[in-house]
Amino acid sequence: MAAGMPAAVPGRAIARQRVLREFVGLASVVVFLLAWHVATRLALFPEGFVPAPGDVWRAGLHLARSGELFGNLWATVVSAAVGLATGSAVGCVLGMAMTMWPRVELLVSPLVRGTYALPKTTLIPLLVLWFGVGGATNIVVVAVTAMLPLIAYTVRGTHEVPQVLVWSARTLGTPAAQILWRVLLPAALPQILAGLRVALGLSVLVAVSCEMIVSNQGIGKLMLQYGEQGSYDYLLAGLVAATLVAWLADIALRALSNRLLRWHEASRADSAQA
Amino acid sequence: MPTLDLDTASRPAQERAHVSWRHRLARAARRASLSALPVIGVLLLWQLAVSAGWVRAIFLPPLPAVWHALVDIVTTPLLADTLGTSVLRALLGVALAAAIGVPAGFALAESRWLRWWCEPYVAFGYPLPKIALVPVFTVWFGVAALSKVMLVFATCLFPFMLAAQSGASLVPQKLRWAALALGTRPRDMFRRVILPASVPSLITGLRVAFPIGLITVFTAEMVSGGGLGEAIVQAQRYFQSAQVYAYVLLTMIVGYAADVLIAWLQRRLPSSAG
Amino acid sequence: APPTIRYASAGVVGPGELETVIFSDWFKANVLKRHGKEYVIETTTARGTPGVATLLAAEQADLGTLAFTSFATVIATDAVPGGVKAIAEIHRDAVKGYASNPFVVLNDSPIRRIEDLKGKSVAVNAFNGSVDIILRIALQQHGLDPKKDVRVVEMPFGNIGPALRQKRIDCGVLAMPFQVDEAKRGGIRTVFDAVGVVPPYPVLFQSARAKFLQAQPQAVRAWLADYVDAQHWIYNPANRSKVVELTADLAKTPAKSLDEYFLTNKDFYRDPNATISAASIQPPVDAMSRLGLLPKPVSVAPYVDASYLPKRA
Amino acid sequence: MSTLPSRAAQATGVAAGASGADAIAVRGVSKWFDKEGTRTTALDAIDLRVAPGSRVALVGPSGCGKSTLLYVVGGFVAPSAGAAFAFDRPITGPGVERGIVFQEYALFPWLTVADNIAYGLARKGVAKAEIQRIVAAYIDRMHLQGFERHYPRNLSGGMRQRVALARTFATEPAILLLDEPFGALDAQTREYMQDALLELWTASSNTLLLVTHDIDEAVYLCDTVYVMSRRPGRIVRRIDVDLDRSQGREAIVLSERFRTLRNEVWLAVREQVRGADDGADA
Amino acid sequence: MSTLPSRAAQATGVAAGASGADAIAVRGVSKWFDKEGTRTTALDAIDLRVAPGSRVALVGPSGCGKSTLLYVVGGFVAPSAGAAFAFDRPITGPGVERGIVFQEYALFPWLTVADNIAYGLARKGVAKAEIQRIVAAYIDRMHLQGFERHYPRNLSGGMRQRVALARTFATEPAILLLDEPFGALDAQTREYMQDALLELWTASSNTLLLVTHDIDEAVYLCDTVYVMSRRPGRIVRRIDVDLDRSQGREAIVLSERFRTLRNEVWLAVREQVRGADDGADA
Ligand SMILES: Nc1ncnc2c1ncn2[C@@H]1O[C@H](COP(=O)(O)OP(=O)(O)OP(=O)(O)O)[C@@H](O)[C@H]1O
Ligand SMILES: Nc1ncnc2c1ncn2[C@@H]1O[C@H](COP(=O)(O)OP(=O)(O)OP(=O)(O)O)[C@@H](O)[C@H]1O
Ligand SMILES: O=C([O-])O
Ligand SMILES: [Mg+2]
Ligand SMILES: [Mg+2]
Repeated sequence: MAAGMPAAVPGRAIARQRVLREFVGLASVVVFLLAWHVATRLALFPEGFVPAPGDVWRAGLHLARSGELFGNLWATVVSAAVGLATGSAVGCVLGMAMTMWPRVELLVSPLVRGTYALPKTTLIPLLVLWFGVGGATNIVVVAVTAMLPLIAYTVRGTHEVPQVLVWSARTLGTPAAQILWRVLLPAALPQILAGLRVALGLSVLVAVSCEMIVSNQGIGKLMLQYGEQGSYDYLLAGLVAATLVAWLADIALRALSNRLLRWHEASRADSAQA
Repeated sequence: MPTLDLDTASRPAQERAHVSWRHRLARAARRASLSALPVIGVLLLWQLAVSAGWVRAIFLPPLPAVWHALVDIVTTPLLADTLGTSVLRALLGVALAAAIGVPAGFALAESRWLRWWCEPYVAFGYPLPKIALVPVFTVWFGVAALSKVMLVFATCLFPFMLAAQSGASLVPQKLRWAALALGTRPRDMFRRVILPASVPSLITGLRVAFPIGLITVFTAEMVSGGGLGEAIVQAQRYFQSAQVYAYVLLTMIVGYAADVLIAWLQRRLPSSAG
Repeated sequence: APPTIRYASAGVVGPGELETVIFSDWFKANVLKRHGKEYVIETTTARGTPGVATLLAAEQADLGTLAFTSFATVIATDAVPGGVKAIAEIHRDAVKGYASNPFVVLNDSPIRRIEDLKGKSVAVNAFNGSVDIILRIALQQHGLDPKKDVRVVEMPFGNIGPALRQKRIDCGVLAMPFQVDEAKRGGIRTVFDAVGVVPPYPVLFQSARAKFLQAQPQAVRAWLADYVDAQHWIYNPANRSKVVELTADLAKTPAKSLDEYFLTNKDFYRDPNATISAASIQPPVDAMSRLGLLPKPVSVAPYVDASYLPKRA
Repeated sequence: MSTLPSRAAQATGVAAGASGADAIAVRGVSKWFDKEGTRTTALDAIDLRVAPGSRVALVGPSGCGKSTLLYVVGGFVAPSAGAAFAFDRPITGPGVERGIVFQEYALFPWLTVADNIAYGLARKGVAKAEIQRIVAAYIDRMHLQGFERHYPRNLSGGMRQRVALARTFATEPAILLLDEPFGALDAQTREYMQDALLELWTASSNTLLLVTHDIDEAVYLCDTVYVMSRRPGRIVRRIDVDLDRSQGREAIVLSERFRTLRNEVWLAVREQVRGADDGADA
Repeated sequence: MSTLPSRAAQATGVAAGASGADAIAVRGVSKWFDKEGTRTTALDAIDLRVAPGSRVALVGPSGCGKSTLLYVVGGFVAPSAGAAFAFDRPITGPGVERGIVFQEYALFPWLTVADNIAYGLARKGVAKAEIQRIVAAYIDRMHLQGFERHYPRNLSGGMRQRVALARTFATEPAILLLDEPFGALDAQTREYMQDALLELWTASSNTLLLVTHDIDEAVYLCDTVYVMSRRPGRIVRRIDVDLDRSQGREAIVLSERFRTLRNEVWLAVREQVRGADDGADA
């Protein structure tokens, strides 16, 4: 809305816009695939190194038919989803508590900040000792990783909560302990959801990375095996499948955001994070 | 709604009366000791776990051994070779990602068409496990620094884009209106309003992206050599756990220091919450 | 219920680690007579043999695929509680008349002999991995200092061919199946391989935690008996087309290109009975020791135990 | 409007200035803000006592510290010197007995109009059905019919202010702290609201501390008007409003006494405004 | 205050209602908001013409659509039906010739008081030294001395409003759109600001469209007062203010004519307020 002149949009026009939007998105994907196809045909990439989209598609179909795809995809999705859920819940609560009680911030911030840049995958051998190969270990790594954006965004969101809102809530009989979820949580929700979106992307990335280190299942395991083998079409098929799932999750998250942020000034049907 | 922000602490906590420097000093000392507490706790638990034989030294070496390894690394050119190399690569990659991701994010927030066109790439590119692309990056950009810098760039691009996009889309409408009515040309809108209003969002983006950048460098180096990542992998391959943990501690210290620096920056800038 | 064997493979499926073919579902159902009766095998994929070593050390795997490098390291650092034993060979390198991992250059490269590598960059898949050790031994034998005279770089096997052709490196080592593909593509030639550099040695071999061997000797014997039977079955020409088809499917490589080398003398040498001996592992381990890659010299003899293999028919 | 609970019983000793339990007592309160070496003094040794059940107005030039004083009494801001008391207990934080309506409304943007009004009632543990009844009554009274399910951002300024008033009134606090509560309302709605406030006060005899710019409003609504000096805010004048309130608004506003009092406050404030703000102190 | 540039020369044809170039012409403008199946009509077929150099006030019940109408003229909100024109050019977006002060100030939180005021001047390309001079003059005039380097969040409500006024006045737009510009000011500062506005107007003869709740203010400041109905907002009454303005404020305010007009507007608004808001339409 650069010029500041939003057109009056009746319901039908909104629906039409939505269709247009999907169409534009689709068109751009088609253009990308075409460019990719042409590039491989013209051998712009080292030979055998970047397979054509058609090869990836066939590889994907093959994986799907053999049942390999869905079992492994499910494993990855479970690690990513459970890790994301626990990590973001903890991160969100920690972030709010750090804003509310300086003491909590003092206590946890050295540990939390220490984990930010820690390449968690190096700890996998240690984690494997406690949590075994696969699922639980990957979940822990994903959770610790997902915490970071949630903390950062939540802290920022809660810092920006107008003080008068907290004051109002207190005089209206909200116990100090409830301020967290009665005021800070809803008021910081736009930021928290932005953080969640960042974390969602990371969680799939990290789940797959973990599976590439040690795993008995998962898309990462497939990618490791086929990558070592030079079967890049299968590697890419796995990559695309995992990314597709993440994409769908992202769409779902945005729909949820739109619903949860109906009250928010900037929440527009197709805005960035709302 | 404006943030009514009395006194320096923009936290919605009880405000404290002013105190003398002597009190401040005492308070700083109390705060420092409070922060040290959990760190000391973790270290004690660590040593206890080793001494009591809960975890074998190969997975969790005794603290003194780690300390010696750390001293060895820090007092030799090894520090510059490993950590120095990695941090430099991370910095370059993150800077590049910011330079391109931030304007791109703003563009996405401002232009519906662009957003619709790019939506699939953002949604797809973000969760894409970039680490799986190490082979591709190596062929395109060589084995040396460039491929790692580019990988960091690819990973950090999206957090910056999302931060910029969400920052821009959360700018209160009345601020845009006021700026336009005061003669801001639409093409200056970005520089005059959207950018300054998004600064807090961008710093949050940096706070998330920089550690991700570091992790990416370390992980890429674990796969294709060089820097701290290679050092960790080598040590791990030979079960030199003291070195592994010394390096891990180094990454934590770097991450912590970076976050403290960014948080300091965050406090220095006038908040956009007005 | 039959005991479970947790097996950690090093991340490659198909020809590179034949055991992965053998414990595929089809083999379990059709070839492994004892599977499900005397033992059950459960697999985990690790990143390389160091990852396998870690899983053995963490007691998260009972058996696993090791190379002499990771094996020697595990012994020297006493990483696995109760110790580790090499129990069966998977494939062997430096056997004349069979494949070895060749160090190749572009046809027009000035590098003709090992000595010419001075000042050049050479790519291996992993620093201090077995291929890297072979390279270093070869360099030493030809009067070059592996630390100073050559720039060794690390990149995944799959990258080395393209990197060579893009002139990002001067020389690189090719593994299966890349050496076959690259050879077909042409324009490259081999400078040297392991043959002649070291005596034949097992590249990969099955290893087990000693504690597990004590606890479940029968299960391990049953697995190795099935393994050897399966190898015979695989090498039986009557089964070749089935094997190629299965392996191609498992490794997701075209059956046609697999058929060109798999199980032939363009492939690595595999002992039909998976025989393993300390004598064959010791020389490269000694070389590691000389290169300063081990904290102390290692004698592998006490850690090799061929007694779990089936008695030769 | 529902009736006030027994809390109102506390409000004894109504005589202003009595040494008994003041509803609000502010003793030597100063407040300054230090920003980058500059000190802005907002309040300077304020003494103020408000008897239970009385209605007190604070007037003074813009930026003189009225809101700040209200925040001190609300327990949101700790004074730099001095102390404040509510019913003889030192004020150390916010409390339900002190309800506040902020100058900027401070509605919860994520709650609908109805939910905003219900908020405090729910915290008090009022039964669902009762809450609904009370909310409906306030929606009616505040002329917000049809907007129950709207979010604050879709309301006009005046509508938001009315929601904020309803939210605070609904919990019937013993002390009402109002910061320009009618500023965004049109003259008629404002009068209507003023009378609603008086009615509420009569029903519950709670204590009122009102910050306002509208001198007519201060005199019409309150027993006592305190005039503050321009920053650093001091209390420079106390004017007791001795109006015969037995008649209706028209009669009161048109009375000679009203005009005199209004004028007196007017002149006192003007004296303070003259010369304008003097900026930060340092 | 610096003098108005030649732009003022455009402001010819001052006769209200003349068919020439109106400064503002609103023709059949309606505006409705559709939210989840409910339609809220804020403006209903508004017709309004403001002659160049005239001063027009909009009064009406809270929530009747005054701000919305101002946003349409400002070019921020497109009407659902009808069109608006400024100097006969259709309004398609914001423009510098239409300066606006928002009900919620909309200061740039990242700029200091001085930089906020300088903002529009810098965009106009005024020279640095000149900007400094003008900013200093407004700081003075708006009684903001000592707060030049403060950020908006450290200001009181009234101070923010004064900064917002200064920011818009400084650019001297041909049309001034003011949404309750004095709402947060104390009575005296408000009067002072009103007179400052009149002075500015006299100096530059720009056109004024003022939304206010203060009927005295509307009558005192403007030539014409439009009364809007309660939502959906329609213009129900036009009252021409024929006051003898040659004398000072005191004389005007105490004049019989002022009282009559004031009363007339009062009654017109009250008629609209009675019966209250009727909620969303659907
Ligand atoms: N957080 C702060 N930091 C610095 N100065 C502050 C802060 N809050 C308030 N002030 C200053 O304290 C003074 C009093 O502010 P306050 O908001 O109490 O005024 P007020 O009387 O309510 O004014 P108004 O009628 O305009 O709302 C002002 O000069 C203001 O600039
Ligand atoms: N974005 C929106 N979505 C839905 N309804 C809106 C929106 N903006 C305004 N309205 C409705 O339009 C009507 C007019 O609002 P407006 O802000 O113009 O009123 P106003 O006359 O300025 O009121 P006040 O004097 O209280 O500021 C109100 O009923 C309001 O609820
Ligand atoms: O190392 C990682 O956490 O990705
Ligand atoms: Mg105030
Ligand atoms: Mg309005």
